[in-house]
Amino acid sequence: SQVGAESGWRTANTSSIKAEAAKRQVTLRFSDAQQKQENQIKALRSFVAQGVDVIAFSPVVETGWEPVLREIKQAGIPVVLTDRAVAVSDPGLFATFIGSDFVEEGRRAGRWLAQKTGGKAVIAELVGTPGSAPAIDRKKGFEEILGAHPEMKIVLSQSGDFTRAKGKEVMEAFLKSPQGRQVTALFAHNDDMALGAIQAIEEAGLKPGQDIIIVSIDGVRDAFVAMAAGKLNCSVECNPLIGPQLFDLAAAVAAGQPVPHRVPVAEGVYDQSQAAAALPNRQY
Amino acid sequence: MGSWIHLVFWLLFAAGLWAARGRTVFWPLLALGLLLLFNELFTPGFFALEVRGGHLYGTRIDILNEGAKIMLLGLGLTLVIATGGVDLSVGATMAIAGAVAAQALVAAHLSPGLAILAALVAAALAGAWNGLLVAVLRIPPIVATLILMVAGRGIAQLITGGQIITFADPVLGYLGNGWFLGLPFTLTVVLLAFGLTALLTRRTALGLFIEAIGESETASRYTGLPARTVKFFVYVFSGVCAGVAGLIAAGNIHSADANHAGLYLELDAIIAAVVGGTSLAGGRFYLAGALVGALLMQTLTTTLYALNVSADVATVPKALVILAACLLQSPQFRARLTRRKSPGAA
Amino acid sequence: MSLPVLEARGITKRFAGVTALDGVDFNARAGEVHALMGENGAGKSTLIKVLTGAYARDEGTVRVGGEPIAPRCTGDAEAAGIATVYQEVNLIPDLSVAENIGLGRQPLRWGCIHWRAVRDRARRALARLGLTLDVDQPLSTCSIAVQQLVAVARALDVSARVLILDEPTSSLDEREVGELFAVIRRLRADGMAIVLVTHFLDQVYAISDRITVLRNGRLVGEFAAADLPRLELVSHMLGRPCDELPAAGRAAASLPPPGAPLLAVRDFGRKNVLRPLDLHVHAGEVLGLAGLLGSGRTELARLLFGIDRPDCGEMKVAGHLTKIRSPGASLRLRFGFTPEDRKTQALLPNLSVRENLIVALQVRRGLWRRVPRAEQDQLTARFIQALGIKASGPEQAIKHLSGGNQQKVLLARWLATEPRLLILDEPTRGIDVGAQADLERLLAELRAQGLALIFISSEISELVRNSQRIIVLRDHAKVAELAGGEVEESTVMRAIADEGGAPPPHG
Amino acid sequence: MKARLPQQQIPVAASLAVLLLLYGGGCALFPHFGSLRVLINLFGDNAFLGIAAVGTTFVILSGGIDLSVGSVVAFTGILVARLVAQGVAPPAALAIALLLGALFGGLMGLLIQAFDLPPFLVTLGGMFLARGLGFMVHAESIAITHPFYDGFIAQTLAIRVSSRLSIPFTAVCLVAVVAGATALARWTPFGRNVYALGSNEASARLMGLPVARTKVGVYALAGFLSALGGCVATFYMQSGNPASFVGLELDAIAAAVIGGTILRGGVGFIPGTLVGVLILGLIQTLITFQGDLNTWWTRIIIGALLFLFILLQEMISRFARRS
Ligand SMILES: Nc1ncnc2c1ncn2[C@@H]1O[C@H](COP(=O)(O)OP(=O)(O)OP(=O)(O)O)[C@@H](O)[C@H]1O
Ligand SMILES: Nc1ncnc2c1ncn2[C@@H]1O[C@H](COP(=O)(O)OP(=O)(O)OP(=O)(O)O)[C@@H](O)[C@H]1O
Ligand SMILES: [Mg+2]
Ligand SMILES: [Mg+2]
Repeated sequence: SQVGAESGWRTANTSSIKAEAAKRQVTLRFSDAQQKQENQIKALRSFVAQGVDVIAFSPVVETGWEPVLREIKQAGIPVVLTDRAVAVSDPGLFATFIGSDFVEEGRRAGRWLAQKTGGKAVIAELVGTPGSAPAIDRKKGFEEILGAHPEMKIVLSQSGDFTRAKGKEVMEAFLKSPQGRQVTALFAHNDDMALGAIQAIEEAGLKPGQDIIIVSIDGVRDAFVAMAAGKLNCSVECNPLIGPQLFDLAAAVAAGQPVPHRVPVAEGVYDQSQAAAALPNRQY
Repeated sequence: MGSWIHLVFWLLFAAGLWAARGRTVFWPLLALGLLLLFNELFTPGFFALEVRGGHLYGTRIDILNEGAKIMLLGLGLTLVIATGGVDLSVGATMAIAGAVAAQALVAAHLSPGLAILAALVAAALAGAWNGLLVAVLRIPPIVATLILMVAGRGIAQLITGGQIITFADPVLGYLGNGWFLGLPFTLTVVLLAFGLTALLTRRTALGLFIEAIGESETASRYTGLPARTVKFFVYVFSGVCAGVAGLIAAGNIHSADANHAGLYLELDAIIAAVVGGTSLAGGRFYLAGALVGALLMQTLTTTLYALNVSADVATVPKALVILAACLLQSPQFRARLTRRKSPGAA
Repeated sequence: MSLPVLEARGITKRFAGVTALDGVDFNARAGEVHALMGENGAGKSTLIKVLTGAYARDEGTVRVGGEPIAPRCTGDAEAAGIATVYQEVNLIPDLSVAENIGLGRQPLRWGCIHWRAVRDRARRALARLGLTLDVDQPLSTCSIAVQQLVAVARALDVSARVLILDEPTSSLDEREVGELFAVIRRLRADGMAIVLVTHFLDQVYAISDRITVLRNGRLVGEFAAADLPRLELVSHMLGRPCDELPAAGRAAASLPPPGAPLLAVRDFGRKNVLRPLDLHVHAGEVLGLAGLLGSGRTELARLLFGIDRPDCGEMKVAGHLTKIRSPGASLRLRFGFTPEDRKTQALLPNLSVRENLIVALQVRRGLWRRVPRAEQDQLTARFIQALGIKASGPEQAIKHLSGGNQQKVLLARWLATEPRLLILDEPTRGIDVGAQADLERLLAELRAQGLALIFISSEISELVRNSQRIIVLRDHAKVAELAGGEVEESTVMRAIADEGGAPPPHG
Repeated sequence: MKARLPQQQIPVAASLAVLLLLYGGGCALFPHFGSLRVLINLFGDNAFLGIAAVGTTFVILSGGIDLSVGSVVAFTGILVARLVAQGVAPPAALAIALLLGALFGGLMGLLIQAFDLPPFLVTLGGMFLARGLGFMVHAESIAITHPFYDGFIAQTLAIRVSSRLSIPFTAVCLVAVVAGATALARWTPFGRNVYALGSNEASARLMGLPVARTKVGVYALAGFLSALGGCVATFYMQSGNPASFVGLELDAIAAAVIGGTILRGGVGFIPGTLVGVLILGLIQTLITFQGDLNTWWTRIIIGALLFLFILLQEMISRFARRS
């Protein structure tokens, strides 16, 4: 059960899983939750009714899975979480979790920025959709690093809803506020918002990437284009291509083999120096 | 130089209020004035206005630019609402228009003019679909347009393959981002659309027909009025307005984001139309009111960004402003206010 | 003279721009029927609404049984013992007949509505008016006349001291008026005070003991009915001496014009609605449609105007075979139609008198050729003047006009299109004597100008006065066609009443 | 003699026919579709929507509209979760939430009534307000871990069918609310006044009905039922999340309308709303059973099915009316 298709990232994630299923000739029952938890719960329960062998899903939010996971466990179906974790009292309710660590992504972005600016920055932050797990965790990780650098401060922080349009609109407003004029760095919770903000910065007559250092998360193709053009400074990768890993795990779980409870995904941090070289290889 | 600009701005605003006195548009305009006054007093940097790169630059300009989409949707919705209907699908239609234009440019390598045309045709078709359901099949508008609200975004995503399609076309970019006479080009688009709509409704009998249908469809039909045709047209019109808004949205960020373009904007546009004085029950409509209503909504959004109000709770002030704006319009409320103020005088 | 049960002193009511009532006194006494008279827009309905708390009064006092009351809603007035039937049916169309009678005072059993009791009570209330209907049918499926009776039944169902009836008879036929009056007489004998508004002078004199006349929101005077000659009453209402109204020029005397009829239908009908019939009407002729309630007159009019589609028969307009598929098509043929239920089928309530008046003309001109504003204003001014429409101005919302004046605007709506054929379904409903005479004069004038008219009315005398020919309908079928000397009240009545033995229709 | 308003019941009957048709179709197409579990899920999964939709139905019957439903459901959820997390006993927390919901609705009704404001705007304001208040209660989702939830509601109150299958308490709540609301609408003066108000407010006023009281009452009832929906949602997910249930109000309105309630007010039937909810739920179930749709095809198919439903309902209604 997938969250939705709210971004190119998510779409790449879906196609990776679907392609792998086709390659392995596994019957995949795919369900899209339109970003609503209640839809996802319905889908999970319907999977139980259909008597599937393994259930994999990317939870929309962390909480609220206790009853349905218990029901799935009762039905004897193993669960693999992808991409996002859940908060449950009994970790035995799911077999394993494969996916990125959003907090760590926030930390990486923070570390990179601290290094780039020598620990001195006036920061504007474009937050993701309020209440969403990546928005909460990325902020948490980033602020953790700032705690160690007293001269790095966030002076403006607003939600850009993970979209380009909102990212641009909010950045426009930022640039006109008194604090906004002193901003030297921008942290965006995803690339799309950063790409929107870049346009706003250019329209204000400033040079993105120079006057304002920009770091964001995801590593989508357009971000690499922007890095290659010198407008974006750094993108922390969040790898959606987990299809192969996921099906390895699912097969193991279904066969009853022991699996680690937490499987990380291989991810990197890219800046302008690597962008041009990496661009041709980006799949999403 | 700041201060004389303020003075001129407020003088103009006051003149506008004076001109609008006794008319329906007065009350939303007053609400807008109060909100702007609040900003003048409490929001630092809100009223700064300067010339940068050969055009005006400042928050008020942003409001005009970003508000263009709501104003355009508001125009279309005002007519729809006046017939007693509603169109929930305008946000999805925006996404379709943007997606069509982007793919026409990127995948089909069409010229920008053709891309724009294709997008508008797609939007008109979306509107025609709504019109068909409402006017011909007589499905209640809220449900009829809900269908396209859900499916339309899917269609837009189908067109873009779920990806954000980025393009570099200068014409479309100009539409969303360009400057004309020192002001955002979107403002020109809005004024053109407004002028055309006003001309169309007030210089022909369309306005009367729409209001008659909204007042009583039965009575209109008994008078021989082509109620279905008018209703159909109104939805097509709303679709086209949404199409233009969708092109602006895509042009503004040089990309088509099928998943987010115009998301929840239908609500803002409905609020704009209703705050502007048009009743959801149908009947009398106020185009200028819708524009003012849209500006009110956009000013509010921008104010909240500027005040750095956390997005989680930003809906609370939004709620309060909406309630205040509709209270201001309520004769009962105004009567109560004046009664309380002047017991001695009366 | 008994003491007044209801006593109103110095009632003043102002609306934005109009003083609808100006220091009016009014009394209703136990055991009397008190008629409230006045032209359209004189303030009768407003006075009633003030008495019952539907409007808040600006000045004045109201006492019931000596106690001052200040009803803030109609429920308060009902509790004080005032039961009211308002002008225009004010009931709930989507609910059943039984429920409309019982609403707000349903008998409960175990905390739940006792539906059987509700229905029984409704049946009993209707039976008092000599009416038996299926009380479970939604009110909206009843004809406007039945709805009016249901409203009366609802008012009779409360044990009140004062019963107010605002034009309860405007769409009733003679038999029903008779039933209603019998009930009123019984109530009067029981000591109830009854206030009656009607524009039918015959009815006023048939039943009232006392008459109060209003003119332009002012009290003209209170009179004992026996001491007030008809002519004097009318001149009080109009505020000028007058000749006997209506000017009874018998229309039937003139011969039908020769040549092809403007409209002729043959075997024209619709399943379950109207048995196939033949009908024709010439230019310069008034064709009357007579029949009891629900006899199918309205259905016939709707079919002729293209609101409903016939499923058999053919139609010829000026000799040419034509198919009318919609009101729009009829309009292009220069037909016009004023429906009987003006509230839901004709009014555009929030639009101005001007807009209501020119809308049909505009439809005829089409979307692109907007009637210029100057022409609109001029037309409006002309008809306000010609029909004596009382409004604060052409821009007043039509919903704020009195019922009779609304009707005049709706008539003007069609006259403005200069029609060839006008179908009038109960056009005199709620129109005052003066206006009724004006209307009849107008009809005669229009006819002289070569207009063809189809005229539906429940008032047979009116029908006879104005029609050259009369078609009588019963049970959704044509049962008689009367022309020339046959156009007589007695003949019409006999044709309506005749069981089966009616002469075969010729046409 | 039995009560019957056949004309007005036709749309409901048509919806029911379409529902059965679709259910039959699903059973024929997919294995397991006809299983009892799917049927139980249909009720249990859509309970909160159904309960909220009943409230919406009342408001629509009264001639108004309520857009605050989704936000109030979310607000209730996060409030209950927060209260429980702070040590308030769950029954008390639920009671507080229900009270607040009724109060919130009543307040909106009061504004609508006293100042004659458009319900659309007032409840839209309510929607924004409740959403923001939810985030103020707590900005992130909170899990509810309490024996009352884990044991009492999830285990004790559920009706066991077999060792692996039980009817959840949420489904029971849904059925109970629909039954209660049907009675309220049909058998009490309040219910009838709601119909009268929606059919013709001016007439209702002249008939001496308590218009003001009924109007405020209807919104209070809707607020209460939204809050109840929120409580049931916490049973369902054992958590509260201020960001959840966006757009639920539209589903509720759609359910009511599909169930035969007419948007201008005055005509409708509460069990029809249940049918509407089940139809919406069935569409989703069908899509999960199909199991190979991506986001956009999911959306397009939901739209198409919705359209098909409405069209079928229209056609059946027209056909029934003619014969
Ligand atoms: N709500 C209102 N707002 C403004 N004016 C009103 C309103 N109601 C009535 N009037 C005006 O008050 C005057 C009296 O109207 P009213 O309805 O009492 O007349 P009436 O005597 O009942 O006439 P009719 O015989 O035609 O029913 C009219 O001029 C009318 O235009
Ligand atoms: N627009 C309409 N829609 C549905 N039913 C209607 C409509 N108009 C009339 N009817 C119904 O048709 C039936 C026949 O009544 P109709 O109005 O034709 O009789 P009528 O001879 O005109 O008598 P009257 O008008 O005095 O009641 C009535 O029950 C009426 O309710
Ligand atoms: Mg009157
Ligand atoms: Mg009739």
